[in-house]
Amino acid sequence: MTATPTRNPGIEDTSAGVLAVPRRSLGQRALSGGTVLALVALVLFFFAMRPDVFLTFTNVRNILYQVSILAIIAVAQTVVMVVGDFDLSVAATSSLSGSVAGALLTAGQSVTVAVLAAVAVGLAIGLVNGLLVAYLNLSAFVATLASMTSIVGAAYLVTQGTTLFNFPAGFTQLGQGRLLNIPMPVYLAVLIALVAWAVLRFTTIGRSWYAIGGNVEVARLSGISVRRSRLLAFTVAGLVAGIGGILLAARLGSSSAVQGSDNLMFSVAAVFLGMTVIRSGAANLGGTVIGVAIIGVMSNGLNILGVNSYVQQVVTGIIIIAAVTLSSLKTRSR
Amino acid sequence: MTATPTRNPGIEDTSAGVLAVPRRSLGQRALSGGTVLALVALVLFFFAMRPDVFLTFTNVRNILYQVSILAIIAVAQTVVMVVGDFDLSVAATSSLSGSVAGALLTAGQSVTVAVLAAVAVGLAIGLVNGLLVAYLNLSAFVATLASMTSIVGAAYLVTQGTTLFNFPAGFTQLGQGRLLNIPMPVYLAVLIALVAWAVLRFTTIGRSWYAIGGNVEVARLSGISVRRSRLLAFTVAGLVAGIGGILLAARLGSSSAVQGSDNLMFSVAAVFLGMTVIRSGAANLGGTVIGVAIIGVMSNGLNILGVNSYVQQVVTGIIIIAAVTLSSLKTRSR
Amino acid sequence: GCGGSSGTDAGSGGDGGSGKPFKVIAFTSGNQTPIGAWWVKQVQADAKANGWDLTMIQGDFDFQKMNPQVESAIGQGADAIFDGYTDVASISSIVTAAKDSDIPIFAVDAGTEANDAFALNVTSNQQGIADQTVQEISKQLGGLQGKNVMVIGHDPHPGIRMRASLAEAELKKAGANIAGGSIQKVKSPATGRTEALALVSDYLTANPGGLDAVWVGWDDAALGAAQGVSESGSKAIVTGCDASSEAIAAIQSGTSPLVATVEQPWPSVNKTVEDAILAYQKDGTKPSETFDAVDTTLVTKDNAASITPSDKLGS
Amino acid sequence: MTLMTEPAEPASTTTAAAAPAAAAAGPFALEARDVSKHFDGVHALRGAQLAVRPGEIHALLGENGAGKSTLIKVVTGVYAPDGGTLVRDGEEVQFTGVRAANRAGVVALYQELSIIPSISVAENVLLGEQMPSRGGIVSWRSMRQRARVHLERLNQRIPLGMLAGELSPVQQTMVSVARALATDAKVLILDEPTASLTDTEIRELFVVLRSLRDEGVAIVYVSHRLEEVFELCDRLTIMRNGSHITTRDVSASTIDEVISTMVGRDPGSLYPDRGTATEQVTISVSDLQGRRVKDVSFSARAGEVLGIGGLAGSGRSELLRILAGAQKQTSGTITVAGTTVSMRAAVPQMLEAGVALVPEERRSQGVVLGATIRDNIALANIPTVSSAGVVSGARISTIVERGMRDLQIKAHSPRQPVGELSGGNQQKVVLAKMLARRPKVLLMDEPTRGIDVGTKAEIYRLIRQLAAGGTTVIAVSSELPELIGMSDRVLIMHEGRVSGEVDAADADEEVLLSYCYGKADVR
Ligand SMILES: Nc1ncnc2c1ncn2[C@@H]1O[C@H](COP(=O)(O)OP(=O)(O)OP(=O)(O)O)[C@@H](O)[C@H]1O
Ligand SMILES: Nc1ncnc2c1ncn2[C@@H]1O[C@H](COP(=O)(O)OP(=O)(O)OP(=O)(O)O)[C@@H](O)[C@H]1O
Ligand SMILES: O[C@@H]1[C@H](O)[C@H](O)CO[C@H]1O
Ligand SMILES: [Mg+2]
Ligand SMILES: [Mg+2]
Repeated sequence: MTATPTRNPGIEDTSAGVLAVPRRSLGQRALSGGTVLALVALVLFFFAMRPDVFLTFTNVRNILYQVSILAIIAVAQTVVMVVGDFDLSVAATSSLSGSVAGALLTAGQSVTVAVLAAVAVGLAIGLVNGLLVAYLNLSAFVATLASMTSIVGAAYLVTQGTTLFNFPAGFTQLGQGRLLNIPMPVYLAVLIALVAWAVLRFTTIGRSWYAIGGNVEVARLSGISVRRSRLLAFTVAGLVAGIGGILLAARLGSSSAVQGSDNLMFSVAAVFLGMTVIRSGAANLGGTVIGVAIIGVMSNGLNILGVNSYVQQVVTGIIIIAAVTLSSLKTRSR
Repeated sequence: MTATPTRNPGIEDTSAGVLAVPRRSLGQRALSGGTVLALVALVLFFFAMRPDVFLTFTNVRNILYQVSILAIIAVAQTVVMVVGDFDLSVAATSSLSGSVAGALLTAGQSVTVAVLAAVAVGLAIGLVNGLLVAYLNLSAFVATLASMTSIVGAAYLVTQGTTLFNFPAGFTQLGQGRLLNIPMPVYLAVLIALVAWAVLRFTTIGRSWYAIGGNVEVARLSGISVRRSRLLAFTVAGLVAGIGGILLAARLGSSSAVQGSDNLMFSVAAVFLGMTVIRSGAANLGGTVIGVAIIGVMSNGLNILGVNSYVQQVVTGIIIIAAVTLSSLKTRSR
Repeated sequence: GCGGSSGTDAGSGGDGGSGKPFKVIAFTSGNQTPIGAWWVKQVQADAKANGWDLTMIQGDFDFQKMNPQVESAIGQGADAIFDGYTDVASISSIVTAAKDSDIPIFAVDAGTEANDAFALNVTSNQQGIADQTVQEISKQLGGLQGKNVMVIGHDPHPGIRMRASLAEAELKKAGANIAGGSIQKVKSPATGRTEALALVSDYLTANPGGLDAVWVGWDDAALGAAQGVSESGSKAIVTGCDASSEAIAAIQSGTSPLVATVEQPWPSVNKTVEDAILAYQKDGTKPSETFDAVDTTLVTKDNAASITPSDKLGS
Repeated sequence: MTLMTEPAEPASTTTAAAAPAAAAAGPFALEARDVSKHFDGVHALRGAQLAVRPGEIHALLGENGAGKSTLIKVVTGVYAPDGGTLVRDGEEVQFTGVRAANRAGVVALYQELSIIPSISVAENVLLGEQMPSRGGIVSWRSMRQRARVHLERLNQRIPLGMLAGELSPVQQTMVSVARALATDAKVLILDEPTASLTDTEIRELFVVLRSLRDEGVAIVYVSHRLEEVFELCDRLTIMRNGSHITTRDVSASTIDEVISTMVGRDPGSLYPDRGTATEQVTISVSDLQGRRVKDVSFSARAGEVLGIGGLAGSGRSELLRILAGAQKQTSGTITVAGTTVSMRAAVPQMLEAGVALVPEERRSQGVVLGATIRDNIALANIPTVSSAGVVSGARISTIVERGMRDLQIKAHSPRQPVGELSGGNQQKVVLAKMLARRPKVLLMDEPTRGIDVGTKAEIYRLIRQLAAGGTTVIAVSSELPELIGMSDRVLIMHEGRVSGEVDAADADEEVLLSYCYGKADVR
């Protein structure tokens, strides 16, 4: 689309154009870690409030357990956002994958079959999203908004609107089992994040994603297969979201059509928080992990302080704004 | 921000960047009305299926009534998207405004006070969003995602999580009264859309919004006060969303924190559908109205056909994709 | 008579002379919940048996979409309106339209208190639910004095909201401490299970051994709370409400902290309301009481096997 | 038949027998025969031809809009041609995309498209297939090594880990040149690589291009700077209106002849006669400070054309941006027509005061590419075409019609998107937009960058006309002949300060150059 505005809903580029390269002083460099500072500040604050609880092994494990599935979904979102797109269907995909796994288990299929089928569902959805965006040139926003709608509908059909449960231990162990007293999803989240980080950093496809996210046109004219790469990014996101959905079902021992729907907003927020961590302002895995940590620490900390959940919600928004503002100060210029 | 990726999560610019201006043949020009065709096709289809019902006065009025508030929220979204931003908080703002009106009415305040306060709430939220985006340079996506979170929390606080109802007739008439057998919200939606259309088309601020949406840097160097204009766009969006929320409360005779929350997704979908209507691919009011109509016709038609609601949801996503694909064919190029 | 819009006195609801079938508009906002889905099917079947001309409108909790549909159906005339599980607060505009057209609304579980919106609203007895669950907790803990009990509610649902505050009051009266000082609120039903899980886990981390029981307003969240309790290694017990099959299975397992839930007799409630509609169809009589709250059954390990789960109602 | 001058190995440093003259007889490395391409009614190419031999530098010339860039995109697979054939080393080929062309050894550096701002310099140099990898795994180490080699070849010492977006415009261009050089292309096409380079970098580039030529690479070189063409190239092809006009040896041509062939008429003298400035000072600046600009003071009079020169990064653009209100000054005063403007004045206030800027980067700062000519011109004139906040369509039409007529903007209609116009016409749109504000002081940053000689001459004439009408024109240029030719007086900047001032009438390039390097008066 040529006539598309070159501006960027979603990413600010307010006042500085090609020429106004921001100078960076030492002080400003420090601030570019603003998001990290925000995380540290949150940790210190909650630690100061409840030194006896907040940084104990149990509570840290708690936080990790609580954010592990969000972290996986956020990895999926990061990959797509590196390419400069969005995937609004990640949470829905994870629900559908979890529902499919649940339905197959309920129908007496083996854990292996259920898991493989659920992974395949995630992959297929990612592929469809990728085709819509990369080959039919739909805006990622519209395409994944629409597919999200359909996917939720499909999940209702699969679960018949109920909550499926009573899964074999072989399945629920994936979400509830422990190794060295740490729950499995934590390991899996770390593993998936590490793999994604390595792929983004060290593989040609990862670097192509970054190039495309930086400027599609230059990437294309440099001989990068833009379509194939974008297709792959969405496919990977679908796959990873599917895995997240399986783990969520295993973790809760149940699956339903709307389970984990808040992972969409939180995953986007985490990636955005993470984008402020690095200089280029691009989506990046390290940043996403920090974003996820901020969200996890905030919600756990507020729970521990016993803050009313409505007030918590108000505060959550304010903290996100504060964190991003803190780190965006560095790029302010007239 | 120089190092910001120039690509645009949310708005496709898939194959044609700065250089690749798409070729346009006559056939393709006709297709540029693809979204309109999709609407016509939907209408014809439902009419063919239920000729006795679909195009009756009652049903058309019904559709109009059903989409009137969505149309108002979509106007708010259009204004912000013209500037090249997003407002994820529109639906939440409307809920909060409606909740504030409801709470004041419940507390025995007059209709005037309640309405004015609710309008002021919408305005204030828009102002805050605008300040965050235009003056603190936050990405619109993050800023409004965060403010949405806080606003919903505030709405829960205002309503104490319940559904408020039992409003005086003077208030509910705003939403339920009729003139010439047509409900008030329909008139108000038409009025608001017309005013917004005129503002976008004929006023200096409207032109400035389009200029900024086209290219901020060019706009700024052309003497447009980018910050003030963006601030104003968000403020207007907040105000309009607030009005939408009041009407929704009046229309339903109740208000709650999550009332009308699906207006967010649908408003974005409507604007995106509308963007495919015109050549430049920019957000535009005429297009938005068509987008809203597609959504309204689709949901009413599927209901009339008695399609199972899960299946409806699946079909809705597919129809949105089909509509956008149809019209995006025009911009495909190698 | 063929409905208020034609000006006929609705009091003569009987289908005596006109020969037209009795027209009923039924609606529910909760058709995506298992109980809502059951109700839709049940009413459709019963309508067929009763020879009603039924218009069924389903709303997915989207009142902006549902209300105009119901109202426009009302505009086209009907003899009676049948509300399934949709709270009076959310249907003010429907109530107004029905009043204007002089068509009575009969309702299943559409509000926790008597009001003049309905010719009849039958729901379950929230006080009873609170009594049964709190007593069960008391029984299992050997008294409530000084015990720490968390109460988890969900304000948007009037039933849950009411039973949660009744339970809280009762617990306090019996000398229990309310963990966290007041009712803990789950925000979204979609994420109720994870929210409750985090609430309980985090509370137990901050206050190790700080819970003797968790009272939860509905089963989905109760299952999350139970998971939080067991993962934290706490000995606390959990109660829920709704008698979902998953909750019943947990109770039967004997290994879950979930020890009790409550069955609400929806099939009989629905039957009562349909009977009232039939009576109105026959000769225009309306029920003398507009509100009834029926008794519920506490489900524990002892009787769990004999209870039909609420999500398996039609099957 | 493709054997003869095919260079041995890409990496080889053999000085093949391919001296320019020897190459003159060989077969073609790449041929485009009778290519046509149209865009929605615009016939960008009809009967275009291009044939380059290994071991030659072949200039592709033509006015703005002649079709050079389009032809380049056709031969590199970006566009599928409507008709015609491509022949690579004697074999007919069809490229399905850039990748296919690159694999066949045909690589282009496209016009005005350079880098990916959010990734590192090293990656920008080795983007795409060049990225060193094994089994899909990238080797960062060899990437840095190779990127360093390619940049050093251009004498560029740029930290490889820096984000390309943080480089100066010149450095960004050099990075993209390095990328084109990194491809081991057999046919290397450069579309206006020097448009935003200064002399030093141009020298470096030429050295490399010559050595590639000597290795047997076929090079296609597009530029509007004809001096360069005559210095560098062996043969040239001239296009006009999408068609091939002529191909011949450079040694058998003269600049004047080339110009008249390009334009299809006699362009007349490039620079119009100077005028006489009045005594009335329109703008004066004292002790201006910015990020890079230091202690700048000067004044300019009505009817005067003040040229500003300097090396890349010397602060010229920043000075203009400050004067236009587009960037903050940290201290100093600006007086326009006798009134001192506020330190806080931004673009709207400066426009109001009578100062207008035609910025440096046309496509990102000058025009909204997706918007129509009409909307672009209206942009800067919103306050003057509206009353009580309501815009008058009629008044817009008036200024648009006047602007398109006065500047002779070539387009089907005012409703044509600016992105579809050639560079020169885009620049005229920017001018039209600003001139409609009737500025007292017109600031122009590199006003003829990427613009053909014919249009250049038009722009110089326009500048003179404006000056004759009492406007003060302050123009930044990196081309010394242009600076001297178009100005009445020239200021040279060095590291943010004014390092010299000369009367253009008796300026000489050497003196200006020494000021550019910060040397005191050499005379
Ligand atoms: N994508 C496109 N869509 C429509 N018209 C185009 C497109 N690209 C080029 N044109 C038109 O084709 C003609 C040739 O343009 P081209 O860019 O090839 O010229 P050029 O010789 O490279 O000019 P310049 O020296 O200004 O770069 C011009 O009339 C231009 O407006
Ligand atoms: N090496 C650099 N590092 C960071 N920013 C730079 C650098 N060089 C230039 N810039 C920025 O680019 C802008 C243009 O710089 P300046 O005004 O000095 O350029 P100029 O003299 O017009 O030269 P040119 O535009 O040809 O590069 C300024 O805003 C400046 O901050
Ligand atoms: O109160 C009831 C039950 O708790 C169940 O959730 C179904 O609908 C509600 O109204
Ligand atoms: Mg060109
Ligand atoms: Mg410059």
